[in-house]
Amino acid sequence: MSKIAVIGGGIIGVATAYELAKLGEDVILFEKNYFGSGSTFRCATGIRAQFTDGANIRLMKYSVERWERLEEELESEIGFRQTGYLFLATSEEEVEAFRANVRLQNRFGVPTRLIDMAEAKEIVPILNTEPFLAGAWNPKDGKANPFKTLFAYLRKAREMGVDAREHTPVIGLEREGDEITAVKFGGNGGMESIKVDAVLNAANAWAPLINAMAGLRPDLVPIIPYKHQLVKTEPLEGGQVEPLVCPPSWNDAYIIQDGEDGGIICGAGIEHEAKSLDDYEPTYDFLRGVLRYAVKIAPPLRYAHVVRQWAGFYAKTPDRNPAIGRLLDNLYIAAGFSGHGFMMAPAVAEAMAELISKGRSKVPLDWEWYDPYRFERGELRTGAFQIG
Amino acid sequence: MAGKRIVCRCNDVTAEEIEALIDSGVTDIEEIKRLLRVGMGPCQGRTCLPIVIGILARKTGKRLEEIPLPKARVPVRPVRVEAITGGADE
Amino acid sequence: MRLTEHPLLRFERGREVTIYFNGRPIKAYEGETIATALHAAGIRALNYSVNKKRPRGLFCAIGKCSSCLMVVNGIPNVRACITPVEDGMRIQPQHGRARLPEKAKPPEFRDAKVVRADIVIIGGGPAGLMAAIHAADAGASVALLDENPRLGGQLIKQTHKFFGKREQFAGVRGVEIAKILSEELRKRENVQVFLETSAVGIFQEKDEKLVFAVRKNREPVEFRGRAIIVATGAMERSIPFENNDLPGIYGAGAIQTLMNTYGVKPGDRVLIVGAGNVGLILAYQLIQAGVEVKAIVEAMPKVGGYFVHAAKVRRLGVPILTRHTILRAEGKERVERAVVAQLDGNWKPIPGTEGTFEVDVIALAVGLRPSIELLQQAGCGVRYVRELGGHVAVRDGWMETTVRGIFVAGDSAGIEEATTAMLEGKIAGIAAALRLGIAGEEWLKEIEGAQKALDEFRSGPFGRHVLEGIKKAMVVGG
Amino acid sequence: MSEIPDYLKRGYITPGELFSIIPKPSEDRLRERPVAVPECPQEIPCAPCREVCPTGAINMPTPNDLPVVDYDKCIGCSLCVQVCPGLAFFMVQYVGDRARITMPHELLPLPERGETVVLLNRAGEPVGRGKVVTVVPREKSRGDTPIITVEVPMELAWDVRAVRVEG
Repeated sequence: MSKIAVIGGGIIGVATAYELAKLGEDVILFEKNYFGSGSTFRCATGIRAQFTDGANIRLMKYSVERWERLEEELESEIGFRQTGYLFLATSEEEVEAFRANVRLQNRFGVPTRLIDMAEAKEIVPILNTEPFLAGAWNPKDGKANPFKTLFAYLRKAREMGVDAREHTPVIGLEREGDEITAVKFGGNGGMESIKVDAVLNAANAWAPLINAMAGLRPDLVPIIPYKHQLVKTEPLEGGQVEPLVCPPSWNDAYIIQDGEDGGIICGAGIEHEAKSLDDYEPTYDFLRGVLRYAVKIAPPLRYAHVVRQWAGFYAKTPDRNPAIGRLLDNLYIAAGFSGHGFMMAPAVAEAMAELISKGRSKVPLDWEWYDPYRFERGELRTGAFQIG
Repeated sequence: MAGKRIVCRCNDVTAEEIEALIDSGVTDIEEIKRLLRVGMGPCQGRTCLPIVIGILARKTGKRLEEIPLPKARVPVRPVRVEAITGGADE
Repeated sequence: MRLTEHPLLRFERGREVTIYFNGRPIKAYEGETIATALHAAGIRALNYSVNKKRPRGLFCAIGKCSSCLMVVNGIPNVRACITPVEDGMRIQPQHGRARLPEKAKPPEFRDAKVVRADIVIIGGGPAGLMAAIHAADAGASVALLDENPRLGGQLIKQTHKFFGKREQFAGVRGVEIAKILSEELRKRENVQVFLETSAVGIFQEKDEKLVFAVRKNREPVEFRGRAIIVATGAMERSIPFENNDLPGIYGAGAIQTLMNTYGVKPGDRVLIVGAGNVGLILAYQLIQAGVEVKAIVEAMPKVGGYFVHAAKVRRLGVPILTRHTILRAEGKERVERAVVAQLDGNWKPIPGTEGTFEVDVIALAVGLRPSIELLQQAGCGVRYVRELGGHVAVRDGWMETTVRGIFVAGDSAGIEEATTAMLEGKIAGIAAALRLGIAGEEWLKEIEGAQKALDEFRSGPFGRHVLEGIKKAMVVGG
Repeated sequence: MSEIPDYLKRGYITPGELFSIIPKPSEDRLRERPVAVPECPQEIPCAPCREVCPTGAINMPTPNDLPVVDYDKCIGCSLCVQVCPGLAFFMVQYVGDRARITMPHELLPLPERGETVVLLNRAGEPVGRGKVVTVVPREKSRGDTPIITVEVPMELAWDVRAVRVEG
């Protein structure tokens, strides 16, 4: 049994801590704020396998299969529902591109298909069919409750002995050669240190700071926090916008009904580089902008009341694919999820735990594709489509 | 009707439910808020959050000063979408 | 239920219209809200809650608590307490979460109206009005916005005469002070007033401060200025007791709105919870409106408000039960009775002391807390200060918060009185004009004068308590 | 806790408590002409009574001090009863075997001169009946508060502080 430190109490860190405990490891988990406070609790809840490259499609197909069994495994209700993702095309060229994506996804066993607007209207009763030509529809995509999911993982992890600490920032790493030997952390007024056998950097937007503590260049894994904002309406009855609905050509705007309270979450690619790692200030341009897209997608939304606008980070890498793998002999990273951490968590956590514990994993995760050293080598992947 | 001490009207959360969650070890106001959805309904926490903070202080022995007030967000009151986009019918 | 005569107030009602509740025609008057008209017709349950399907009614009457959501003309989640009636309106109780209407066209987007001023003042109560008057006199252009159809804030519901000195309107009724200040304001040409306009967010855009607001929940308005004064007043607290959500349990302010703004009796027999000034004044106002007040219960061992307010209602026969609390409300779709009990030294109800009051209204007057949402949203530092009623913005002697150019005044800076709100408003208004370099140095004297008046007002035992709080809320010190 | 005066526990003050705080006017003075008696035992920031008094009979160094009436200077004009925001001023006069109490009355209906009304003590209990001898309606009141004077049996002079009009 090894002592493994997981840094970052978001969904990736918590889920990996759980998976490591399942493999019999002795895990200590550090979160500088409260669990989920970084990106997880600010996400748009969506889960999809409709990506445009093989690596992400394969990973997400596996992840969705894990999601399907997660409630049972964690013995908690997590609000996972396969309500689908519906992408909408506004031009013939886009319909063609959708067609190609559908073929690619089908090849990996993802049941996406092209649908006409009559069918789309049945799926989304308040949809404005007029501007759109066709939809790419995968009924297996879906959503889950980030709060309940994170706490379900956390509860199980703790039951299995994980020492999960919130409000406990990591303030230093001790390194000898290519090995991290100890983690220094703050807490109730003092500094403590603990000897470790391995460390996982699951700090997402904060990951470069952790890498720097390990003596690595912060831009070795270049992760830049972008404010991704959301606006949510007050609770509504379900069944009006159950899937995530997105016309990508409208600045990646999307709407999705919260599986919990039925409030409609509205997002768009109106992004701003965060001024700092605590810059969660929502912006006025987003508020006006996103709602103009949203009411064009679903006009009855004009009568809904907005109750909340908030920002979270898309911790973006240059190719918007995460960095997953080994950085030093016993320092690992799973960060830079560029908006996909929540949906990928079940698969990535399992793969990462197996890598740390056994040196290899049976999860269909393309290690080379997500290699954290690819940026240094200048090998960028084709940008992953980034709708949450 | 069975007696209920309602703290959050929007999501029908009772004082008993909040106390039970705190007893189960969840003592961060942000976590309580999200797990029970108190303060996340259309009233935006106006009525309930001070009560939750009071219960939390009493159960954990903390002073009220020590419990941070969850952030208020835009819009500070519920607003029609069309009042933001402009173009509502007169 | 409608009041036709009142010892102090006169009600001018608008044109008679008809609205339909579940298809049933109900008489209403233009200018009143849906909730008011339904209340006057004896309707208490306005919706049924999302999970537990509990009946809910009016509670805050100012559009904040979301207890009165109804379906109006097919559109859900309409706040009946702030939505004015229109002839022919079709109104239904909402059952839990509702659906949007399926058919609608996207709106024809129109850009927000832009209003520019040196100083944007949010809130037209005593603090905001005084801030506007003095900022304008100091030479600043001012835009003042308020959610309500009338200026004056809570003053327009206050029929009692205010304390203090005569130069601070002592001996004048709140309703009259509201009129005097509004008239003063309207004399000033460099002030623009926007009613029925709610500020929904503050954004910093380069050197400009943007207050994004909506008018009548329909029209966006951008107020662009260099300084902002937040004078948004207070919100009522609630307390948990069994069935505290039954229709007929109202915040004290809601009852004042029904009774003093719209001339509708809240019910026939009332139990008041809380013997602070709000509870005591409410009791007196209820008696003036011809409503029977069965008792006032107060958990503290003494009357929390001014003794003279207590004496006024006591001699009209209202018992004040100190060291008592409400245990539960009872009733099916509305309050039918209230059960109270005596408290021991540890605030625990003493078994066997329960007593029942047959009432149709329970009024909660358990305290106010500052409305700081906008300040908090704008990034101003806040602290919990018990003496000021809850979380307040950290500020300096000029009422400037930790965000430069954002000032605070009145109850939103700490629960106190209209008199102090007016003085703080004056300070904030002048200070903002000074900070912007608009007012000359001669205005410093005016600030000092107002500070001196505040010190004098706060030199008694009530004020000393507040002063303790203000020390904690100051930028330096805390 | 022991410092809480009883009047704050029950919401009204007894004559005994009141006259431990302010002096009681002498019987001679009470028979001479009406005299203002403030029932204002708590330091609150309020000064209109002092500001309105034409003879400077109300002693109150700062607005937070208690009003103390110099009964010799008081001319019995009732302006303080009219303006007091707390409705805490009363006037008392002894006339023969009766006492006349002047008090604010901000309720409907306003009794008419000569009307018999139910007399209420400070706890709101009916203690007898008395006749209204003067009425100053709101329009004529300096303080926007109607005031009335009722004649009560002498033994109720220090009890009656409100009336109920039975109409």
